[in-house]
Amino acid sequence: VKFGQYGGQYVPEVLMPAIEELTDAYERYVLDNEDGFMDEFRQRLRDFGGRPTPLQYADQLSEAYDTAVYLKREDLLHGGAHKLNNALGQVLLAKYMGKERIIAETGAGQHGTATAMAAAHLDMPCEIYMGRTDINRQRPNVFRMRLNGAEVNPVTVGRGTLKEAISETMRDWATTVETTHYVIGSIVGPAPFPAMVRDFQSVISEEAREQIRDHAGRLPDSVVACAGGGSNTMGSFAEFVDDADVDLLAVEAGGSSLTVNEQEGVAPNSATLSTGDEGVLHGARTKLLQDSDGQIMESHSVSAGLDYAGVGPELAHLVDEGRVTPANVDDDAALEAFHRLSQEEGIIPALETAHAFGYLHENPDAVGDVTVINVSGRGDKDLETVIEETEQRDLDVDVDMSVFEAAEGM
Amino acid sequence: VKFGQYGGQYVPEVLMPAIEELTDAYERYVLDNEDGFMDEFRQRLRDFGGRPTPLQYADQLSEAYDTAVYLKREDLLHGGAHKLNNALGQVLLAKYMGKERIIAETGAGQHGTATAMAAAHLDMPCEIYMGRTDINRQRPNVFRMRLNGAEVNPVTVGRGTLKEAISETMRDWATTVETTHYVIGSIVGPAPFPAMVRDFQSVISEEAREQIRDHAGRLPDSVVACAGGGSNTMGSFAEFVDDADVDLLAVEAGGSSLTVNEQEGVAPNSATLSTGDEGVLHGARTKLLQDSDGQIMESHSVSAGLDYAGVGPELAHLVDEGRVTPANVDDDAALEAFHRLSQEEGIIPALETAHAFGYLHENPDAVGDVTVINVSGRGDKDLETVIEETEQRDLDVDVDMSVFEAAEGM
Amino acid sequence: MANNPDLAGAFERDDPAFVPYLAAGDPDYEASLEYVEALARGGADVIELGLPFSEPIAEGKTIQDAIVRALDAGMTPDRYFEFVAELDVDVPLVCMTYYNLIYQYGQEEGPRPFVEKAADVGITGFVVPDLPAEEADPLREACDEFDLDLVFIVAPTTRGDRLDRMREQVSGYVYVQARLGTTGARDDVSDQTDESLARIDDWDVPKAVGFGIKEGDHAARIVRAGADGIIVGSALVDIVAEGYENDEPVSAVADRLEAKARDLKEGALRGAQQRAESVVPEDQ
Amino acid sequence: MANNPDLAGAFERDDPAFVPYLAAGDPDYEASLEYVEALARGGADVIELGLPFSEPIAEGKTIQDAIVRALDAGMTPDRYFEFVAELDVDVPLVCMTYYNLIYQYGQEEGPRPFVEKAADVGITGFVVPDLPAEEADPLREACDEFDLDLVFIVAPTTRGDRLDRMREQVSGYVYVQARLGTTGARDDVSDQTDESLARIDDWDVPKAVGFGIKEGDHAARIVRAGADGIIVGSALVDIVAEGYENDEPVSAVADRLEAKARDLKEGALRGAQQRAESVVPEDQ
Repeated sequence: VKFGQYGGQYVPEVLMPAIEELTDAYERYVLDNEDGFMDEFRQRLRDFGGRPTPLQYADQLSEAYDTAVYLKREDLLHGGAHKLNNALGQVLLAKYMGKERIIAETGAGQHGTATAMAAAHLDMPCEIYMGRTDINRQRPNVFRMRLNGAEVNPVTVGRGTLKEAISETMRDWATTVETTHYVIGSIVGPAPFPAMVRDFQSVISEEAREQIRDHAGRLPDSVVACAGGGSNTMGSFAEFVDDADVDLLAVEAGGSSLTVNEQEGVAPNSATLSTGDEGVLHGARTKLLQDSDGQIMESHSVSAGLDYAGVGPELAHLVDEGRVTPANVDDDAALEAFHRLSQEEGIIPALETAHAFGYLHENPDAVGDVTVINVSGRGDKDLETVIEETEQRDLDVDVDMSVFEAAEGM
Repeated sequence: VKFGQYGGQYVPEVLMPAIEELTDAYERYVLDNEDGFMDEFRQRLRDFGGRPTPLQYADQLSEAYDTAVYLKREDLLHGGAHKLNNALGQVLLAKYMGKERIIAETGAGQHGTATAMAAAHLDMPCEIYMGRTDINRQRPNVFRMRLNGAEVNPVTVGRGTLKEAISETMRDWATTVETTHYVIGSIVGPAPFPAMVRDFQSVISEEAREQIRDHAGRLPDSVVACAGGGSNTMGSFAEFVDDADVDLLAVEAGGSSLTVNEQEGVAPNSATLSTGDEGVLHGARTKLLQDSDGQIMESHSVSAGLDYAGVGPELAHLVDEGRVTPANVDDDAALEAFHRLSQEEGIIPALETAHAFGYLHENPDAVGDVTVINVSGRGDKDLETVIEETEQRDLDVDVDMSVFEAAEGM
Repeated sequence: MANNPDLAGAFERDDPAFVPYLAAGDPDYEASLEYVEALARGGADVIELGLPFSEPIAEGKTIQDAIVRALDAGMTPDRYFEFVAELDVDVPLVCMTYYNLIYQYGQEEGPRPFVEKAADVGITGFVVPDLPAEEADPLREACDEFDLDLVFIVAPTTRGDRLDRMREQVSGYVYVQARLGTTGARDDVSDQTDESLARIDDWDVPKAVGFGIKEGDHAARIVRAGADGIIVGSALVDIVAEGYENDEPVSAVADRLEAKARDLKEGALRGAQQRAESVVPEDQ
Repeated sequence: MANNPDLAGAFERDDPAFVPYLAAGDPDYEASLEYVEALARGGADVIELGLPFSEPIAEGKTIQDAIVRALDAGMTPDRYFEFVAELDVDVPLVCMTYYNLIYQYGQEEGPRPFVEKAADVGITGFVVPDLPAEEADPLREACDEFDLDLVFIVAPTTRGDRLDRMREQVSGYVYVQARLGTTGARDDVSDQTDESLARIDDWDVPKAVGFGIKEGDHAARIVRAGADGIIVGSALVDIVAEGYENDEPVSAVADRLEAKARDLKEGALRGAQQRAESVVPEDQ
């Protein structure tokens, strides 16, 4: 249950029995394929989720950066992001465990929508906790969850964002733990979550590793993925970890600056792997953005999905080991990369994903001759944010939206 | 170039040479795979588009209707609908033809976004004509087209919707025909468009026919698809046309009523196959919604993508032949089916697609023991419309959105 | 095939035809009658009279707007025939419309009933912008039966086989499209006109050039280049539109139309004279 | 393992311990000092003094709000130690906080520096809600070194091996969680309490029951059921919150806290007496 000194199970006693029960189920169903769990999981991922997702050679990027750039298209997964791999796995596991109800928290709404979809598909009652502020700024995702039949519970404490929603979901779980499974959305939380979520997500690298051999005739020199909590990251890396010659690059949100404001308890970034230090949060020992007292800082990123003060313990460990190289790009670079991929490849990426492409743009020489970049999600959810943020900045690559005035003015 | 008495090439002389050139290119590249065109098309559909899309057994629907319901998941195609099959084919063909520029019209924006994506992917300049009214009510799709680098030209004539955008695109084409390809978005328009678009879309039924044999061990008793212009319809039917035992069901938008208002020139539906009669529109002889003088009527549907007064000539012919059975469901039934599929299967369908499921719900006995339903697109684009329309109606299945008030009120 | 002497006869080498276009019923039935008659007074040799169709895909914005006005004011095929019957002009009238209206008028019988009715009320020929030679046989037959002409449009892109096919079918006059695009008044005159005219130099029907002609000097330029006639639509429709928007008296608008017609007709004549004198200005 | 005589000694069979909780620094440093002292005057036998952490995942909304107020008012671990040192009470103080603060205080050295400092300022033991027995060894060791107690929470879900593991580690008292969920005052008393108490009947540390106790009668009911003490947090924090929201004078709030404490302590005593007399009311 540990990754070096990271990981563990730092949770209230009331939850420990559920964690033990989950550990047992994880070992039996996921690791040992008891009752054909993994077979059913893979089949549903294929038929319902749309796996395998393609590995695409990117014509324009490859030419621009003079390196063979392959895109792992998780944006094509049902729901529009890699999130379903995990949500479907956990909801199915909950069903095998005889649980009657699913809860989850969500920030930007991606994990919530994936969980709601999986729960509808598997006919499980589902409740999603979401901060009041996030509900109001992520309306389409709230619509989607409600349409899929999930209850969405507004969390009004504090700033009304992800942190508060996590605490509230923990509270629900502490109360309903006997009948309810809490679907954690990333490779974070107490063991066995980090390992289990990684296992559900590692289908990404499992496919990509085979596909790149088909396409390029060899393994890549590098795999690049954005990193928030780290589930798409570990999913992209997992099967390459033992391939010592493949560089694993985890690109975090550099936000507006790497400098923290200790006084205000604010880190204007989410670069946990690059700048954080060890601590205990949400059930696991890992790298954190915290002040010198150990209070968790408010992280910031233009991308809501990367905006988290912690990171998966396994990634923290792999960084310490030197196996994974942390990097970060700032908000501006991510926005430019968003526009670049949209214009040049016809793929509108999630803002999270755009960070990986921002890294490629800034470090084309660091990725070798053949690189695989995980397109972790599509950007439809980010349109309003991108338009707004782009207007406020002076970017090298952008787009103007005067068509709306033209349509009104004429 | 004809389907029975339907089809033909009713276009201004200035465009005829381009139509002949396109016919030649269609025959050489598409039909004869010259220069490996079809190989490249299929490869790009796979790697960029995400083909094959899965055929999924629908657990809940199958149980509810006591028939094996299989879903062909075109909603998982890049861009969120079957539209890319055609757009990618035509933009690639334009490239093979040495054209330098792409134009297209769009109503709800789905064809426009697919074309913009394909053009970005293939590095072709692209301009999309879109009615002023549509621009303002389909903002996210306008964002997407602009982000993909396409120009969006507002059309301010008349009501500022699809009809006007088509005329305006024809005008552009008439002026720039020597260097420009007009990507028509459905199996409509002058020959060779209806046959060519069908051929690009028939990958749907090609895959589905093989997949259903794998899944069910036999051909289906029926294939059900919604029908507007008819491209997803013919795409779903094409490879089954010769299987005489497979019923082909084309579900049109019944709108609010099948009764037309001749005085106002308004048909409160888009049920062309069910209620239209023969005429000539946008380059082809086909079934139309027209008044007794031959003026085209305003069609109506809650689903913008079905809202068209014409239909593909091949479908008109197959209906006359008795090979395709036309049907229709009204706005209410489509909305209920939208909610039902979202809640019970975890798939939020396009409102167009929902019509096919409305038909299933109303006629579970008509589809036989095994049916394939084409999920032509995803419904993210329809969220606002559905919420709004649902609130105004008294539906049997719906969902309440009071979470927003709860989030504000607390 | 039919070759109505009235129509071809309107084009003479030293008196090139001025062929104006207006949409019947724009902006309303009564005013439109006045306007068409004003064109005749202004020197029209043939008049192309548009029967408005709801989807005018070959028209530019100007004529599209005219069509919308006419439809809104209640123009229909039957009203159109009344309109033609009521018109007090003594020049040949060509009906310009889209094929669906012709086709639909006869219901199951195809274009014949429409053509019969048109002949009955005094129409001399047809221009159908969405009916290329390939699809024209049924209409051509009906025209032959009732001795009406069927005018085809030769575009700058029309070459080779297409020209031959059209040459076989055309009668009355050939409509030479001066440039790529749709109808609409423009400020320049295209070189494409010269090329198009050259391509059909040896055809034995009169050649009328349209698309973009705005004033007398354009007309002269076109005729000098070899045209037997000029077709002007948008520049005239602009006057109707302006009058409608400014709520001008019908008679004032009619006067301006007549004056404009005169300017264009005079331009055409000037061109013919210059051509006869082989006076070719420097800028050519 | 450490077993501080002060702490275990506060629980007596005929004088069950009343263990109130407040977040240090809520709503500000000075007021909070007054409030804690008021609890002591009201009869507290042990005080659980919360050191606020920014992510209090085990707390209900009431205590979470208290923590936010305390953090906003500037509470930090160092201020907390000052606070403890400055407090004028003569009952044992238990520090209730989350593990990250304990761990981070020592930077690379683990929990030892925090524990050392806590012992230095007069803390008697710890309750760490996010530190289950499995992860507790380093803290347990440090506590042993400085002779401090480490209290564990037994939840209604805690059974079998888990109980054994905890029994080995616990000292001072065991915190019996009365129901599923997080902290928070409620109107009922759960049957789960009885079951939980039965499961640890033979443990030799005092059993203090918490979660949801709101008033004297609840306290009595719990003690009758076999508890050696009662832990009350949210019902007291509610008084602090109300005073803060209504801008009441500190002394008035302190008086109400003292009165509430007295009611709870008396309830506990009443329960002990009833238990001694084996007077079990009908409704049980």
